[in-house]
Order: sequence, then C-alpha cells, then structure tokens
Amino acid sequence: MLLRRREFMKMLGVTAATAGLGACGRNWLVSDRMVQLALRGPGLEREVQTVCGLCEGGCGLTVKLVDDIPVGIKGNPRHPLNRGGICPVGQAGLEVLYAPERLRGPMRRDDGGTLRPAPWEEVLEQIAARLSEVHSGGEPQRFAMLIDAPGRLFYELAERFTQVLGSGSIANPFEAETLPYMLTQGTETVPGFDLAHADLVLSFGLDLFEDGHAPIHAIAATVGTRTTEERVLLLHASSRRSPTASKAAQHVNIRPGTHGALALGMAHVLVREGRYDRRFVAEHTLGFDEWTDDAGQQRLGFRRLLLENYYPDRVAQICGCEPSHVIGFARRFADASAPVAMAGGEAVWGANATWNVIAIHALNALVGAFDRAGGVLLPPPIPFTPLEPVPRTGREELPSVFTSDAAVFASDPIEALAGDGSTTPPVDVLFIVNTNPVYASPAGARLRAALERIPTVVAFAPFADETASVADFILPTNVFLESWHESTTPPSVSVQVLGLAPPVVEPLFDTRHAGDVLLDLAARIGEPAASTLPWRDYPDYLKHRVQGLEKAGQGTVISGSFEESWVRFLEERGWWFLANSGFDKFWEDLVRQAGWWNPAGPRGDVSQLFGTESGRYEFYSRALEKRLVELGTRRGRGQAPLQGAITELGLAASADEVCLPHYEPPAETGAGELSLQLFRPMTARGPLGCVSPMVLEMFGYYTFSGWETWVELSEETAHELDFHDGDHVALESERGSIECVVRIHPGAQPGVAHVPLGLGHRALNEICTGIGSNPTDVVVPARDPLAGTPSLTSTRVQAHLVRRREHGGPPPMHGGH
Amino acid sequence: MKSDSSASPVAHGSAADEFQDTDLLRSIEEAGIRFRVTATLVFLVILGGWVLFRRQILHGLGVTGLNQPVAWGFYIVNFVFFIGISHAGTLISAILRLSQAEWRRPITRMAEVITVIVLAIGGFHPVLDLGRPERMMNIFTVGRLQSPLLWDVTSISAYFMASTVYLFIPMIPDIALLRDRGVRPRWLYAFLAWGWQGTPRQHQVLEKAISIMMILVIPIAVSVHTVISYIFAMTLQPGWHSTIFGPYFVVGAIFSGIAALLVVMIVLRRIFRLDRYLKDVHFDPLAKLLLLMSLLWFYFTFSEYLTAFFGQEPSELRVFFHKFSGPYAPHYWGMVACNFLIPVLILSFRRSRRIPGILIASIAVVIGMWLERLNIVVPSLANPRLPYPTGFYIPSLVEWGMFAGGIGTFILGFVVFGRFFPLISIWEIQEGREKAIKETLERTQSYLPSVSASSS
Amino acid sequence: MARWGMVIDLDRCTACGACVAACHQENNLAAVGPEEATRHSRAFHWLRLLPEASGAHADVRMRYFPQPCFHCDNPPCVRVCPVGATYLGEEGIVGQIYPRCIGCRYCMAACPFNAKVFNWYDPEWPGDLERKANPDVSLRPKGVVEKCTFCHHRINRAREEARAKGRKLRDGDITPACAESCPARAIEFGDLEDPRSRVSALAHSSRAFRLHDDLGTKPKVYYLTERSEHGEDSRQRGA
Amino acid sequence: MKAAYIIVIVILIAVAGGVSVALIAQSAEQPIPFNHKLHIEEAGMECTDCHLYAVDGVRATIPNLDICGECHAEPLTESAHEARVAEYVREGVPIPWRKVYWVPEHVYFSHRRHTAVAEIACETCHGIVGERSDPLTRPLVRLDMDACMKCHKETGASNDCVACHM
Repeated sequence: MLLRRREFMKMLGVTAATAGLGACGRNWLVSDRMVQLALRGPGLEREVQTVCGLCEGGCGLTVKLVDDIPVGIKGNPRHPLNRGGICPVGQAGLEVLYAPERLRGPMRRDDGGTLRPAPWEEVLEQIAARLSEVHSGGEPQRFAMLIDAPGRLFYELAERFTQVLGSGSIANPFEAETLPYMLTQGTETVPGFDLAHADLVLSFGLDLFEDGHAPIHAIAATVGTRTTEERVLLLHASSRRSPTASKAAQHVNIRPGTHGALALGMAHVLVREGRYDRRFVAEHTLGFDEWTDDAGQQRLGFRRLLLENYYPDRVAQICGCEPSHVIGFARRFADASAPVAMAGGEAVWGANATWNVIAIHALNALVGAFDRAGGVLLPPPIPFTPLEPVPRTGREELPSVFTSDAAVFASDPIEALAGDGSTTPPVDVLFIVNTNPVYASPAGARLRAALERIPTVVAFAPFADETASVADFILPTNVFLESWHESTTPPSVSVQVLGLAPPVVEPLFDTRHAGDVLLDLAARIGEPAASTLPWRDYPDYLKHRVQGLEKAGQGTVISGSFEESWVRFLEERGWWFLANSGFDKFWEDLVRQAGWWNPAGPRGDVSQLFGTESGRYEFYSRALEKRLVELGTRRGRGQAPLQGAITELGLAASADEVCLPHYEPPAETGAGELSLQLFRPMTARGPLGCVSPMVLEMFGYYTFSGWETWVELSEETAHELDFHDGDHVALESERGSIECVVRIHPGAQPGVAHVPLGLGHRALNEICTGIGSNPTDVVVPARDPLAGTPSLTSTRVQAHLVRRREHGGPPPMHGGH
Repeated sequence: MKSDSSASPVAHGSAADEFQDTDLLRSIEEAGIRFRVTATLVFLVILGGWVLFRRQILHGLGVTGLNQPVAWGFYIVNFVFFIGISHAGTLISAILRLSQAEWRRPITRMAEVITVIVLAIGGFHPVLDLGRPERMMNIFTVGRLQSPLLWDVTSISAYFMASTVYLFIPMIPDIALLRDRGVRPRWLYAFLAWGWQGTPRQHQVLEKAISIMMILVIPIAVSVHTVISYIFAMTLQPGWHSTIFGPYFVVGAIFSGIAALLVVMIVLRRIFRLDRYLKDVHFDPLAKLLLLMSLLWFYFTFSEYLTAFFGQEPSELRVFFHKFSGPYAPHYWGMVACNFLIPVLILSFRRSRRIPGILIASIAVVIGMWLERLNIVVPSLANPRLPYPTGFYIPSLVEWGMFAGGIGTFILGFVVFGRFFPLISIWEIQEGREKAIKETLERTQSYLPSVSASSS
Repeated sequence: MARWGMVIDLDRCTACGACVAACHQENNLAAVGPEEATRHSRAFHWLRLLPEASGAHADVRMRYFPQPCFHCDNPPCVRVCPVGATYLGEEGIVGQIYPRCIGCRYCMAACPFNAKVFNWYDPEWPGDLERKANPDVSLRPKGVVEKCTFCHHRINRAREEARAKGRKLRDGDITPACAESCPARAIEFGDLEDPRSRVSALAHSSRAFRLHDDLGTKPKVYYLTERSEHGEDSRQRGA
Repeated sequence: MKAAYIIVIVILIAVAGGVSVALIAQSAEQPIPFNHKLHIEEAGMECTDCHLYAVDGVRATIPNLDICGECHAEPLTESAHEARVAEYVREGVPIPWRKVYWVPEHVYFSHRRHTAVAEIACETCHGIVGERSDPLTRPLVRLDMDACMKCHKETGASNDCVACHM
C-alpha cells in the first residue's frame, strides 16, 4: 500500500499552500530540545520508596521513575509520619538533585589559596595523614567535628570517629532545645507530643503547620488522618499573624518573648479555679506546695508563686493582650479532654528560651498530660545494636573542645570555635559535615574568620556553600536520592520511626556519602581507628546496627496501611510482627519500604517518663539548683551561692523563684525602634531547599512574592515610617544591614518587624546567590544564660527607605478589596 | 486669509482645456527631494518597528511590558485607537455626500485615504499581539464564529474592502486625468483608470456606484466599532461588561476620526499649500461637529462611570477608584482634559475656532482618545475580581517602537499616496464649479416657496 | 460520562503550599527567574494560594483558598476563544490545546478568576534540570496560554488501567497531583455526577459554596467553609 | 500585464518544487538495510519479538543491541550487512537506526492503549512492514490527525482533544 498518489498530491498541495503562506501550522518555533526530550525509552514506570533528607522531618517519599530516570516525588501514603503528605521543599527534591553547580568532585585549596579540583585518593591520603598526626601528637582534642545529622546512626558513627581519633569533640550547632526538658523531666531528648490523639493543641510561638521539627507530621496527625469533625482545636499565641495563626481557633497576638508569662498566667487561672489534675500533681510532681528542704528551711511552692505573681491583669500587661484572652485560653485548655502545650519557633529562639519552655511545659504537668494518649510521651530510643565502648587510652580526662563554663549547662559550639575573632582557635583539624554555620549562625562572620585560621578544615557538602568555600578541603556529599541515608525519630514526635533508604539513582557526579568517607579515613589511618570502625562501607554499618532492631522484635516495617492503633492493639495481645524469618528478609523488607516504626504509645507507668532524682516532674528543678550553687561557689560567692549565681547570670528572679517556672523578660540588644523577629516559612525548610528555582519562586507563596525577603509591618508602623507596600527598605543593626521588601500585614503588631529566614546566600549555587537577604547577618545575639545558645529574636533594628516600589499599585498583602 | 482673489469663483468649460487646478497635482509633479527624504525617514522608523517585532518573535512576548494579570496592553490599545481613527473617512465623507454638503468636495478623498491606511495598520495590530504569530491562519482554518474576535476580523476585513472600493471609485476620473497627462509610471495609471473616458454613461455609472457605496459604508463603519467594543463588553470583567460600550465606542471613533481628519487637513494644507481649496468654510463645520462629538463623548463617559460608581459593586468600584484616584488617575484625568475641557474651551468661541485653535483641539482629542482606550483596557485587567494583587503595566521599548512604526506607516501611506494620486479630488472640484451652483440653487428654491413664486 | 469536579475543605487546608509545589512539578512548569518575577510579575502557577482577609485590625483573619482552574460548565474563556484552542470537553474538563492556541490571550482577559497563565519567554530549566520533566505532560513553548487541566493525563492513565483490567473507573481511582500531596487531605477529586462519589457528597454539604457563583459560569470547584468551632465561620462574616 | 501573472506563477512552482524536494530529503537513510520480510517469514518472528514494549509500554521502542545480539552475536549468513551487525554487537555500540514513524512532541500516544486495550493490529498504523524487504526510509502510512480522528470516530473512541493532547 504505497503512499497513494492522491494522498501524495494532496500532501504536496497542502504543503505548498502553507509554505506559500509562511509555514503556518507547523511548530517551527518549538526548539528541538523539547522534541528530543520526548524520545526516551519505552516509558516503563516503577515506584521506589525512600526517606526525605532535605530537613529533619523524616517524611517518607515515593519516587516515580520512568526508565530509571526519576520524574516525580510524592509522599509515601503508608509512612506513619506524613501519611502521603509532602512539603514544597520535598517536592523540589529532583530540582536539588539536578541543581546546577553541584560539586562534581573533591576540591583542595592549593598554596595559592584557590580551591582546585583534586582526586579522591590524594585528598583522603592527606586528610588521613593530618588526622593521624593530631591523633599521635598527644593533643587529640585538637580534632573536632561540627555535624547536623538527621539520623542517630550517622551521628553515632561520627561520634565514634571523633572519640577514637580525637577527644569526642562533636556537636550539632543547631541541636534542638533539650535543656528545659532535662531540668524538669530529666530526659536527654525532647519528649514526644502525641499530636495524633490530642484534641486541643496550645502552641506558644510554634507555627505548628509551617515550622517546628516535623510540620508535615503535625498537619497529617492533627488534620490529615482525622475526619473534619475530629480535627484538632488549635490555640496559638505568638507575635506574628502567620497562616497557622489564622488557621487556629483562637490566636492571641502577644509581645515577642513573653510566651512564658502567658503560660504562667494560664497556670494561675488553672490553679485558682482548681482546674488542674490534683492527683497527678500530688503523686508525680515536686515543689508544687510549700516544702522544707533538707536544710530545714521552708521553701516557696509553685502554687503560691503563681497565685501571688501571675494574676491575669499583670500577665496581660506584660504580654500586651487582654486578661480575657488569658482566662479564655486557660479555661479552654483545661476543658479539653486531651490537651497538650507545645513551645517552638520564636518562643525557643529568644535569650529567655529555657525559662519560656519551662513555664510552658509546666502547663502540661498541671493538667497531668504525661504518658497518656494525646499528651506528652517519651518514645524509648530505637533498639539498634549497641556499639562496644571506644577503647580509651588515657583520654577520659581530656574535655571536649566544645564544653566551656561560659553558660551554666552547655555552650554554643560555634562560639567556642569562633571566640572573639582574634584568639587562635583551639582546634587543628575541623570536620564540618552537612551544615553551613557561617550562613545560618548569627556568629557566622566571626566563625568564618576563625575557620581561616584553623590549619585544616574539611567540609562535607553537596554545594560550595559559605562554609565550604572557606574550607581547605571540600568533600562533595550526595543528595539524599543518590545514597544510602537514614533519619530517626525527629524531636517532639511521639512515634518511634526509622527511615532507612537505599539510593534511588546512581550518583550523578563523583560524590560519596559522608559515612563512607569517615569509614574510608578510619581504614587509611589504621589502628586504633580501623578496629573500632570495622565496617566496609556505610550500608554495611547500617546493616550491622539494624540487626539489633530485628532482634528486639518491636514495631514493624512500614507496609500496608496498618493504623497504628491496630498495630498496638495486636502488640498488647502478644502478637509480635517481627517474628518473621530472619534478618535478611527483615532487611530486604526494611530497605524496600524504606522505614520501620513503632507506635510507642503511653508506657503505662508515668514515673518512667521522669529521669529526675526524685523520679517526679520537678516544678522546683533540683538539677538547676545544684548547678547554680556550684556556679555560685566557683565564682567565689560561698555564703549565698544561689543569690550569687543569680547576680552573676543577671537573672530577674529572686533566690526562691529561680528554680521554679517564672518569667524572665526577653533580652533586647541594639537601639532601633523596630524589634526584629524571625520566622521560618514552609518554603525555608532545610538548608538545600533554596537551590531549587521553584522553591525560590514560591518562597512567599501566601503573599504572592518570590525571590525576595520581605518584612511584615503593621499598618501603623508603616504609616509612621512612611513605608508603602512593596517598598525596598534596609533594616540596620550595629552588625550590618539587610534589604527587604515591605509587606503591610493587617494583623501584624506595631513596632515589630517579622523577617523570614532562608534566603540571602552569598555562595551556594548561581540560582540562590544574592537572592533576598539573610536576617541573621543583622542579629546581635544575646546569650541564653542557661543553655548558652545565641538568641535570634533579641535585636532592635533601625529601618530606612532604600527605594520606592517602582511600579503600579501595591500588591496588597491582604488581597485587595 | 482670503486667498481666492486670483481664480474667478465660477469657472466653466470642460475640464480638459483650461485646467487650473494645477496645485492639486503639485504633490505628484514636484515630488522631489522632500518626498524622498520624508519617505526614507519614515521608512526607517517602520524598519525599526520591524526589527523590534523580529526580536519579539524570537524571544517571545516577554520583551513587551505585559505581565500576569494585565495580559493586554499597547497592541490592543493601538488596535482600537487606529481602527477608531478609521471612522474619520468613510463615515464622515459618506454622511457629507449623503447630505450633499457642498463644502465636502476637497475633504472626502483625504478622509477616505485616512480610513484605508489606518485600517491596514489597525487590522495588523492583533497579529503583533499574538503569542504564536505563525499560527495566525488558524483563525481562518479552525476559526470559531462564536468568538467576538472572529466577528471583529470579519467586520474589519469587510470594512477594509468597502472603504478601499469607496476610495478607489471616486479616484477613477482623476487617475484618467493623470493618464491623459502622461504622468510617469504610465502603466500604473493606465491600469488603474480602468478605461475611463469620461463619457456620460460612465459618469452615470460612477455616480450610481458612489451612491451605493455611500449607503453601504455607513452601517459597516458603525458595525466595526460596535464589534470592537464587543471584544471587551462580552467578557465579565468589571469596567468592561456594560451595555453602553457599543455606542460609546462608535461615538469615540467618530470623535477621534474627525479630530484626525482635521489634523490631516491642516497639515496637508500647510505642506501642499492648498489654502485655496481648504478655506475656513471647510474647517468651521467640522470643528462644530468635533465640539458636538466632544459633548456627546462626555455624556457617554459620564453615564458609564456614574452607573459603575452608583452601583457600588465591589469589583466595579475597585476598577473605578483605580482610575479615579489610583495609579491610573493621571491617565484618566488627562483623558477628560484632552477630550472635553480643551476642545470645548477652544471650539465653542468663534474667536478661537480658527485653524491654530482647531489644530490644538484636534491633537488634544487624538491624544485624549488614545488615553481613553488605555484607560479602558488596562485598569480592568489590573484589578482582578479575586483577591489577587493589583496589576501594573509599563510599556517597554518594543511596544513604543511598534507604536512609532504604526504612526510611521500612517505617514508613509499618506506620503506615497500623495506622490501617486491627487489628495483632493479634482473632478469633484470641477463638477462643483460647473453643476453644483446650479443644483444648490434649484434645491434651495425647491423648498423655499416664496422665492419660486416671485419668479424673478 | 463523568463530570470531573473538586471539593477543597478550607477547614482542613493549612496553607502549607504543598499543592502549589505538586502542581508545579507534575506539570513541568518552569520558574521565570528573579527579574521576571519581582519586576514584571510574570511568575505563575496553575494552582495559586489566594489570601483573603476579613475582619478589622486586631482580629483580622486571613483565609487561604487553593485556587486551581474551576473548569466551569459555562466557561467564559471557551466562549471567546477565536480558534477553539480552549474548549469544554465531554467530561467537563476545560482543555487547552497548546498546538492550536495562537496566544491572543483573549481567554486570559475573559476569565473572571485569572485561572489562565502565559509563557512570556521560552521556559528554561537551568543546568540539567530538564531531565526531571514528567514525560506524561507536554512541555509548552513560549506564546501559548496554559492552565490547570485537573491532571487529565492521570485521568487518561487511570482509564487505561481500568480498561486494561476490564473494570469501570471507580471513585478514588484518580487523584490529581495537588490532592495527592496535600498533608491535610483537604482536596477531594471525583465525578460530580456520580451520587455515590465522595466529591458529590461533599459538594452538597451545607458548608459547600463556590467562589463568585453569581457570575453564572457554574464552576466545578467547591469550597467548604471553616467550621465555626474551629474559628469564626468567615462565611457569616461576609467573605 | 501578462508579465505580472507569469512572475506569480513561476514563484508558486518554485516554492512547490522546493517543498517536495525537502520532503523527499526528509526520508531517512538507515545505517544497515534491515529486511523485515526475511525476519518475519523465514525466521518466523513476530513484531513484539524485537519491539518488546509494543503491547505493554507507552513507546514500542526500536530494538536495542542485546535483542539483535541474541541471534546475531556471530554472523548467521554471509551477507556483509549482517557482518556489520555482529561487529556492532561486539563493540557494544548501539546501531543508529533512524526513527521513521513520528508522533509530534505535543501528542501523547501510548502503544499499550492501542495494542493491548483496543487490540489494533500493527499494520493499521505502520503499514504492512512485513512485506518490505528493503529498509524503511519513509513512513508507509502517513500518520496525521485526520487519520487518527477518523479511526477514533469509527471505533467509538473518544475524540476529545485532551485524549491525545496532554
């Protein structure tokens, strides 16, 4: 059936006609790039489960591959944390994988000071040499490591590496805030808040649906997995009218940093109206009523402290809200059947963060929300195979570089390294793994100067970011889709979950996972590292650790849409899921489903949740008292050590109050007329989100703005300063100034400027460099006296106009008419 | 400035022998350096326009100032503006011919030329505006007649066809005159004269054709601009979706048409020294007509915005205040000044209704009417019904270039036409001299009984 | 035939932006870059999050509408399209045929909901970002109007699967990218004509309302108001 | 006057000629003259033996090296062309076949929907390739929109634009 003559002529005729009229109809403007894209292979599709590595939220992902090329990422519907939900940054996973300017191989700084590509072998040999030099040189504490690892397993491997080669100087500069829970509950980690069963969540400063450690889990647990009628009732107290605030049943706009006062005001109402859980307070708390200490003195109880000091009018005056708000919140909180109070966001970024969280956590104790569904749980650590202790030869007494007596309990690792900019840093070899402190920390500039003076700085990063560009060696790490990676239970999550996933695609460039590199270095250095880190490569190490999990027989691999209550129901009746056939089947299942979880419900015995000496929830924190007395005596205030420590640390509380939940005013630095408050929108999750053009374009998606950092001002403040919506203004403090676009928000507080974190990179890749500005550049950090962490919300800034909005009408933030 | 002392007012005898309308042919015979210079200059402007258009084709419409809510801008504004001016021609010359106003004789051809050129330019503007210009033929191959854009395409092409014919037919005697005088390029005139010998039979057929076209063109012209207004009125956008748009655009078109005609007449009178033919008697009635149209335009605008404001619909109010006090306030109040204040002030007093005054008023009206189109198109798009941010629109170099190219094409069209054909219709002037006086005399006598009864 | 529609529960939606990102990735949209987005406001999404404020100063409440194309049953855009590039399909999908669209943007001007967007320049993906393109959705060149398509490539795929298995399409077989990614499960998609489907049940709920349904376009995306005990019901406050 | 008419006609002819030449040039030269007839009749093979995914894939795909390699690792006959196939297989360089049947980039055509679900024979769209012994240089059946829509109308398949224009 040759091409029929008539058809040929017709075709010739039509073509002649169209040719004559200028080739209309044919898409000669469609570039060949698009045609060639469509010519892939047969188009065979498959789906692979993995775990998101772009932030600590640990969501389960399903990656759709067509002919082994990943073309789509979506949430894994069976994963217990996110139940199929996924955040915008997670969706941009492929844009991070294929982002331009990813590091293609190791880089080394040549003597001329410029970073040049170098082969892996050479670079690893040099680093191994430097390490063994430090190790055998008798000063092992000269080797330190800064690491931000979403998974415990990787952190423990790195910790083991520093213990065997250095003196265990390892720290996560952006560790979650554990001190207040350690002082009151005696736990090492942040407890889990069972959002899946709570019927009322009272959040202080934490935008539950945008920020925090696992927002997608929060949304899925409080809204996603429930019917609309059972949806959680959210009460929210913060200084910014965020989308979560608008979503809340009731939002109280309070002055920045006064979250603790509001909590204590609510506690006052609970105690005065007797709406607190008397039985729990009597049996499981300490310091509620007057008590006599072992020295026979009568000590102030929490009850009297509340009734005398925190009556609603005073609290309303401190917080800048109405007394009726305080009373209303307290009553609604008390009436709920399963209330839980959480702190986060701006409440934990201030200098009075620890005091705030202690006061907020006290509310949970007053309503007895411990160890019950919908309350505060303490998921036990995941039973991995324990590692035998590192053979310490005379190193016990060497302190980690990062402990210093600057603060009462802990200290900021960055501050320990950066010092005051001139002192020689206490470290010769520094590893910086998957973290970018020069960009993210307020002390970034000083740290950068210190890094230049440290002889050997090795940065593990997928991009040449601000920190890596100062390092002597850059070892390119994989994006999570290219390598084995794992993430364990995120802080404040009540479900025990392990995400462990094999690579979805072959690494695009000559990059390796940091775990593989550490093991490789250990092998090169030989004894004693080689024996204490005997694993061949990172998957081998993971396999070894997971064997303990299989033996423990708890929880189940993520499979099918088992509801957690069903799993627990079976477990209580002795059904053990994991009694299946041996480790290999378990490992194969685990890797295919990329996750294991155990619905760690209430343990049945409340006292297991309290690791304090008294085995109770300590309103009066004995640990804090002991440490303050120590500090007082050490600073030569022998006769009244407690009072001495208070004056030493500059606290506002009296000797009786200091160990009880009380209100410490937020510290303020700088003299500007606007109080700079920071927040993290959903599109600023994780350090790598902003290499994706989509994330940058939808950065301010709920205000129709993208590619720019904005500052939310109230109408009065904008009117006073003569700013209009869309103008470019500079916010200045003594440390520098940043440029932002004004967005007049109808619900904003006068005198407060809210600026989003996430932009303002000076080096990451060409897409996000120079886009927006980084508010931490202008933050003058005050220090939290107890935890030593720098505060992000204590700066007062000056604002002045840079240039007016160039064109047309303002894009009204609240959407016009 | 009375200047007709030289030629006796009444001339008779056949056109061929004592032909004294030589200055009408000046533009043809003396088309020397000035023609070439202006032609090349204007051609360069148009060339610049094409270069910018080529850039737009290669890079895409991003080179313009258009953006997300404001999807239409200069090209559509200019499209409506140029088609608006086209009403200068056929509509006015047709009405004047219909009403047998003798003072129309030197004006009609200029008006018809404006129409044809401006229609060509205006008709091409939607093609400039297309995202995929090479798919322009889709309108014809898979066109949907239910779309106002298709009504628009059909009515404009019909109008273009009608006004070209309406321009060409009255030109035939003049072309024959040029053919007989042997003006170069001879084959052009021979071909276009269509074998005209001036026999009474041919005159009779010519008169009949003109009268048919006269009747035909008026409804088409009115339909063209109503249909252009339907492009906006048929949508649900606040500020567009109103019943007044049809007549409002027609009034606006006639208004800007007359203004453009006056400008062209004054300019050509100045360049080709036609003051013997275009006297005050020609300008005064048109100026009065312009004044009348200015009042009518203001009436329509006032009623449109009053209904919008009084109705207090939120989306309408948003567009309303966007024009009254928002970012488009200068354009809006500029429009009202140019279209109403200036023309009324100048034209309502005899002292200022002189040629310079008329020129100022006409130019103000042309600018005012361009602003009016801008005020209609952009603010409605910039204020979406849903709570999107208010849009804005800043025309880019390419759009200004294309606008200049459009005006350049208009000037070039006139210059080239003037080079090949007489700008004032010679045979009508002669016919006017010979027959018109008798006819008007009889006509006035026919309806003034007292004059005929006294039979002196 | 089916009549595809969507119900978005504003009581559940937490304005997290996952739907905006999911639509962007699924349909191969490209970012337009900082210059085009901030100075020329040409950044676009097929599904946008609309902020709507109600109430006065102190107690202002923002409400966020995820707004895809409403796929109206009486679409103003289809009425005005000169070449029939946008048309109302048999199953209620307002399609946009990129090879036929001449880019006159009349439908953008006519749509009262600004649901249509336009590629002002050729979309580019820096570096080798192109390799992530979803092969099921065609890449649009510059100069054509594009819009949310209710992920009809997923509808066709689900129909193909169902036919291959020899069964009819069931409610819930088809989930567009936005509904699939929503952590709060606020977006339901299905056949409005099928009385047993979840979508038609929700569409007839007392809380259901449609944006600007007074315009007579008969949109097929229903919103459910926030429930009063979860915050003042903004519908009563005169949205 | 006549000159003008003549000029116009000449232009038209030139354009038409140029176009037809371009069309013929469009036909592709195959690197190796593949003989479909030989494989189907003598070797008794089916279309899906080489085009593996014709039934369950979106694109049927041109056979890659290892499919040819199964039989042609060593030359079976003496023909020089077949020797070159073995050479390609040995070197592992994929044979640069020219794709002859095109569907425009903006059309979504899934083989599975047509072969598995609608049970349409390969010949309907690809022409009787089985009887062609010479290599294919141009599509035997011109696949244009009208052909597809006509068939869709006849078989009752949906002619909704979005069915193919994704």
